[in-house]
Amino acid sequence: MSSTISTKPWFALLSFIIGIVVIWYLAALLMNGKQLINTLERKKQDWTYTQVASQAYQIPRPMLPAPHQVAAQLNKSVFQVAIDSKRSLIYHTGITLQSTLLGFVLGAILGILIAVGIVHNRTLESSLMPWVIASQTIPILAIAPIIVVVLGALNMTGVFPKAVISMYLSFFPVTIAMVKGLRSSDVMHMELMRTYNATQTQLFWKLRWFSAQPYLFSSLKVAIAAALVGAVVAELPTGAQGGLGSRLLSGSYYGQTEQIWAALLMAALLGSVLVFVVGLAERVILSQRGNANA
Amino acid sequence: MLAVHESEDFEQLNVLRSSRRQMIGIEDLSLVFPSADGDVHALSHINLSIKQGDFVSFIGPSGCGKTTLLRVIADLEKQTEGNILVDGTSPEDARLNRLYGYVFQAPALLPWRSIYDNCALPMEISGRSGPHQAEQIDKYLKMVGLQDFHNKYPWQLSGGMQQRASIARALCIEPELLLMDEPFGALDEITRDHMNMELLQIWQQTQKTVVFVTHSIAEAVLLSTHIVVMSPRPGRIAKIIQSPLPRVKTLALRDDERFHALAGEIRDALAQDHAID
Amino acid sequence: MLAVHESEDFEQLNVLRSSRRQMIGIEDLSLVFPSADGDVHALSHINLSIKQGDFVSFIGPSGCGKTTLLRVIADLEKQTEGNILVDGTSPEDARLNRLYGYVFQAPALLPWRSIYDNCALPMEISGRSGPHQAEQIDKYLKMVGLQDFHNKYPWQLSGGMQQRASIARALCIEPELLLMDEPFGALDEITRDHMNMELLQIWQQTQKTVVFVTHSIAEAVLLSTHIVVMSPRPGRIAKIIQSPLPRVKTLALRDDERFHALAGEIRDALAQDHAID
Amino acid sequence: SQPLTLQLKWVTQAQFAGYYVALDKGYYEEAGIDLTIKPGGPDIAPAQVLAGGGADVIVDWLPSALAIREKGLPMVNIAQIYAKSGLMLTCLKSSGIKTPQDFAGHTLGVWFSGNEYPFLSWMSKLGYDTTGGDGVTVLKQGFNVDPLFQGQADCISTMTYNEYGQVLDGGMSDDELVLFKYEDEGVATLEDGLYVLEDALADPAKVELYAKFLKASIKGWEWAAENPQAAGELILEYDDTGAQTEAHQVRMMSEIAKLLGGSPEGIGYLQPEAFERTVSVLLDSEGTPVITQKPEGAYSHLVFDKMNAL
Amino acid sequence: MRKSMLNMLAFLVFSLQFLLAFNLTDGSYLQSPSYLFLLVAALISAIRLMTEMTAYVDAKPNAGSGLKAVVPSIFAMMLVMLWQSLVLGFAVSPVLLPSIKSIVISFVNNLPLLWADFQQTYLKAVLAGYVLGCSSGFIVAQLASKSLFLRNGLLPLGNFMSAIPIVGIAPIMVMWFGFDWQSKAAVIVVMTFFPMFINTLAGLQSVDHLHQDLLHTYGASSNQRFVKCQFFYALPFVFNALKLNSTLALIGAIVAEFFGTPIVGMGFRISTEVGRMNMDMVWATILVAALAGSLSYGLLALLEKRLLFWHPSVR
Ligand SMILES: Nc1ncnc2c1ncn2[C@@H]1O[C@H](COP(=O)(O)OP(=O)(O)OP(=O)(O)O)[C@@H](O)[C@H]1O
Ligand SMILES: Nc1ncnc2c1ncn2[C@@H]1O[C@H](COP(=O)(O)OP(=O)(O)OP(=O)(O)O)[C@@H](O)[C@H]1O
Ligand SMILES: Cc1ncc(C[n+]2csc(CCO)c2C)c(N)n1
Ligand SMILES: [Mg+2]
Ligand SMILES: [Mg+2]
Repeated sequence: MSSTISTKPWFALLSFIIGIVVIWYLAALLMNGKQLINTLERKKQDWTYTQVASQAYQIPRPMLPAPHQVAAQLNKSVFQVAIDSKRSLIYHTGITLQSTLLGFVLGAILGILIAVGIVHNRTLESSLMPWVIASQTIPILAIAPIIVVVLGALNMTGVFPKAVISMYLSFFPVTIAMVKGLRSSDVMHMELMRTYNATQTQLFWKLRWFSAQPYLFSSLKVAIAAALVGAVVAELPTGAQGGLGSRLLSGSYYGQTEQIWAALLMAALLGSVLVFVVGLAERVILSQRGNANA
Repeated sequence: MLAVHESEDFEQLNVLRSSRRQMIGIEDLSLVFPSADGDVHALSHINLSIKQGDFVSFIGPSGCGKTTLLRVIADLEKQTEGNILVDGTSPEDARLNRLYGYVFQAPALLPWRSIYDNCALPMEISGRSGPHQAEQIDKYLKMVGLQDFHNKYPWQLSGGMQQRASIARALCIEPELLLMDEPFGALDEITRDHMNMELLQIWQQTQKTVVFVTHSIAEAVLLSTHIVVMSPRPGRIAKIIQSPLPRVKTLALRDDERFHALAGEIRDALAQDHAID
Repeated sequence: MLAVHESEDFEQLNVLRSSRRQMIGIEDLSLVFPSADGDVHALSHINLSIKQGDFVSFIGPSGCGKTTLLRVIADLEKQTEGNILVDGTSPEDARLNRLYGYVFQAPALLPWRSIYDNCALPMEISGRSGPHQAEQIDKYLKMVGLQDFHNKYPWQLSGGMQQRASIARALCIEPELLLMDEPFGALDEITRDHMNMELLQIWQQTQKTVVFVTHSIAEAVLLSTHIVVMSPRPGRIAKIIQSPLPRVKTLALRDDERFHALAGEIRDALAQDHAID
Repeated sequence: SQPLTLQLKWVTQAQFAGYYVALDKGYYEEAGIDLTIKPGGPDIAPAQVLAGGGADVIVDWLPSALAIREKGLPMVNIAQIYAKSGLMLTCLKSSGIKTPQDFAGHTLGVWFSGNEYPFLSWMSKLGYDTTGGDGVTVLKQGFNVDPLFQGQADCISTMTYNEYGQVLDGGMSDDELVLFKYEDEGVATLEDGLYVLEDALADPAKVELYAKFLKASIKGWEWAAENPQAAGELILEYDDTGAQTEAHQVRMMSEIAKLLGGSPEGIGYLQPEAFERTVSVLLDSEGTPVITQKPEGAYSHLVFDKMNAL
Repeated sequence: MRKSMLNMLAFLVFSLQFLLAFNLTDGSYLQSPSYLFLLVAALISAIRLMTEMTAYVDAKPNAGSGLKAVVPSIFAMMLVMLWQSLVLGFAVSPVLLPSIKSIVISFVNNLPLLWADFQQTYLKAVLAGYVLGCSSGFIVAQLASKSLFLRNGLLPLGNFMSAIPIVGIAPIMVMWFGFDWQSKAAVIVVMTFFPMFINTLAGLQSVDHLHQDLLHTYGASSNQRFVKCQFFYALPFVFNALKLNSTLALIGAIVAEFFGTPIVGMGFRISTEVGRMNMDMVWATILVAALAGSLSYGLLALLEKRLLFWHPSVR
């Protein structure tokens, strides 16, 4: 294979980013321009296209802030203020990160435990499994306030209620994948263990646990992204106590579109980093066990 | 004629082996796999007695129930009718006592364990991983020609090498009874010859009992004390042939008259009621 | 001695087949698989000429490059050095002209298609699924003994039956050139014998060219006009043996003197630089 | 000092300046109260927090408090901080709306989540069907004033002290807009008041605690009303989201000062006439009245009187 | 004999407590905690019944789906019983958690309203968004499977985008696409696109080397490769995404309605009734959502079973 520049991952990504930025500028011009024209017409002022084009990237409440506006906002709230200041996006990212991580860990543990139960106990399998699925059809934002209030009534405040909501979203992919993974052991290997008269525990630790690992890791990547979404959602009903979610909301109250976009990008960035870290852990751990695909 | 031959066989066997204890006794055993479009009679009225120290080969066309019969002995499958005793107990007790070692048709190595660790697995599980575990594993890996591959992972080995590793794994625990399902199917002839001789040597030295499934008539003749010819639909025993060859064998035997005669006899038995389907 | 023998062979071949056109011509072909821990020299300086109508078997220990060489011919792999012509064109053109049929080492049936539909696949793809498609498929499924299994799915068949289905699939399109990679490895001896005879018959009747990989010396002797013995590390041709047996063969040939002599010659060639690894 | 938790109805902003000033200046501390302020938000129903025991005192609006009381949660108004309503409907002049009679066929943005009661009463008083048909089209307005800018609604709900300012900041001027204040339309209802659970009032110790709390809060409110600039700046300190701007909070504080006082009894006294007026607005609505009967014991002057006696 | 007696007893205890749960007076458990023993006994009974039923159903290899639904049903009844008993027995405020009974009553009384909400949210927003999101994800994945360039660019971006929380996207979509169902559909498109894209791509690339080679020897065109082979390999993955997306889409629509809607829709209902403290109505709507979600999941699972009859996971 000739390794021309166009087969390089970075080249493709860069082209896409450039493409997106260009489209973004165009869309901003169109959307904000239309809004600007409406405003001017309402004020019964004359306008020209050049005038609109030149002002589209400066209007006060843009429908779509231009990339450089968002970048400026990001720069301002990340680099221009002290990290522990409430105006620092890093500070809010930290708050969200806390409940994300706690929720992720709780969710992963819960997910694994449920899966282990389902795989080892037929009663649990037939009774619990349909309800695990049904649980995910309940809109979390609807019951998030209730969870927060009930936990608050039980004197649990701070990160914990938020982590519980994260956990609710993140346990599901882990359970589903782990059930599949724990069952994915080769029939032949299962029988091999049977000829050795292995106990359930030996079967689990010497076989099932390993065949489940690839499933576990790919589901952990989904779960940590879900945990982040949960943490952000949970910041709405816990009151504006900081975090990317409340940045999103307050940005929304006060019509600070740039702030919304900055928080959004930050959340996506945080999510990507978290997924990347899980992927890294996956590669290290799977390569230790000599995985062919690592 | 077949009936006569069979009964002759049985008599002979009884005389010959009266001094040794029975390792496997199967009486009128049948096994039916229920299935949506009609039951499959995988085994039908099997009678078989295998004495300690025998080397018995099962041979027969694809789908005649060789694997199934081996699996019944190993307590991986339960008969629908009839009785079976393994070393005087039920197959389940034999399994729980870790009486036998089983070599599957495919290598069945755990991909996350090195070759060495794969061999150590049965010992770990039975809690027998004492100090001489390493010695034992070394010995058998060397026997199958894998002494330089201790730390490789299964997927770094060719199919034939994997199969040999799985044989070493079964041998390591030195079981009383070896159940082997086409263990050498994936090997080229030269390697196969080598493995045959090694297996014969182990068997001669240790007086183990071996039950062996193969597709190769030559292999069956070379290795076995008794050859069980099976036929399909329903899976049953067509003929049991006792080998006239000496227990101590060499590859040179292949040019022996008796070798060819025996091979011919097996081929004939196989050809009877064999139809391609 | 080997060198002498080889050159002799070549001369003979040239004389014998001068009238027929060359189907495959390979000149000083090498193939290296780059890999993290050292390159693998799968094929090294291969020279080979196969005439139209030949039946050529590749034999050699596991890992010697038989499959790789067949894959180069089929344009599934590209050589790193050297030249190859298939029917006078590049392997790619030959493939695009649907010149050959390939039988893989494993059955490679599509699980969502019935046996019949699996056989219809190559015709569908080449747009040749005309009115006599059904006839054609019927004919070859019958030949491999699967006439009653048209509507079954691959996973409802035993391994050997699947392999036969895949052979029927390759035969259906009646290609000029048949490339077969251990097609009968999964079959028992009787079925194998039967398939061998069927294959011989097709070959004799239609004057196809067949390139055939096998592990079985007997099979190679029985089927081939030429036997290519390969050896590993690096993968190369150790010897090319022309068969002294007649083109029209029967199973009885197996008791022929010449059969045994040829088999012995091949075994010796194989034993040379074979070591258990 | 005794712990006490206050649940706000909305996010930290000058709307609640009094409590933050009192907290910051140590008024609660002086009164022996260790106060925790929980900010609210669109997803927080203060009454639910009160019922769940997450707060002792909540800030809520009277209409939703009365509706919830009818649902069976016995909450009682112990003090009315805002004497006047700041709610209004802000319309685009370009939509052709000049009077409430012009609403027909137009799209109006309304806040729900318990804030919709005064609006529904008003519409039913005007005789508009709010469920479509030939009445008005109602939108559940989000958190902000965007629908007005993007032409998705002809009128939107605004608070004099908050969203209206944002409309102006967004580039609209007074002369492009038509305002309908609920106060002027005779459909004003009482807004921010302090509520507790009924049974707490049976405990004299609690009443005393609330009285001390109320006293400190009112002191805070008075300070805030006098020092809008400083109060606005102070709010920024307490805003955990770091999103507010000083200018907006200062303006909010000055607007809120206009809603606070008025009664001779001072900030915090619930005028029974004002209460009755709210009740009648709510009862008035035909079809689906917000409350079905005159509420009993929905407010109490116990705490206010106790405060004056301190 | 003793076993069936025990089972009978368990059934009786469970039924008794189940009926009792709906007739408890408020705060019974606070007044006389000894009632709690019956509750515990009923829980143990339910677990026993489920264990026995599982064993029974397992023993019947071709049990009908009706029989298979028994165990989950007992589990559901156990939850209902527990909820109802605890809410009534401990006199939990209806503002916090309504009783099952009141949820069912308001569900029945408000059927027309709930139906209208269901139409708005499910039949308009969810279906439109789901179909659009899933099909575009599938198509783009097909393009990407052919182009390394697209893959290299889209995969990292896909990861990045799927980490954006919906609560952030929803207000923007409402701003762009208006208050009606279109903006909800847009949110769903964004939410469902990448799971479908990533899954389909993985599926298209999961084609067995052997089958790839086989089609190569036939000189198949890239379209033939897709139609005859890749598509089938992708199907199991596609169904995974379809099932995952079916729950995501519903949640997405409901959450998006929190950020602005016309005054109809399940999300609107939930947020409005929470404000009004009509928790029974809130839970009735949640019930509709759970029913719709589970039903569509179940239907997809059924369809999957039909179409993937040949796949090892099904047969
Ligand atoms: N789990 C099963 N369910 C249904 N039928 C089965 C099952 N296992 C085996 N069979 C059937 O039982 C028969 C015997 O199978 P078995 O695997 O024992 O054959 P075999 O002699 O080992 O063949 P081969 O030489 O191909 O390994 C076959 O017809 C097969 O189709
Ligand atoms: N894709 C590949 N990458 C790296 N090495 C390869 C690859 N394919 C084959 N090889 C190596 O090339 C050599 C020849 O392999 P090949 O499959 O041609 O052997 P073979 O003669 O067909 O063996 P067998 O009898 O086991 O089928 C082997 O050493 C193998 O490990
Ligand atoms: C969902 C929602 N509800 C209400 C408001 C408006 N709001 C802002 S402050 C305030 C007063 C509360 O005491 C109100 C009603 C909103 N923006 N979004
Ligand atoms: Mg078998
Ligand atoms: Mg090969």
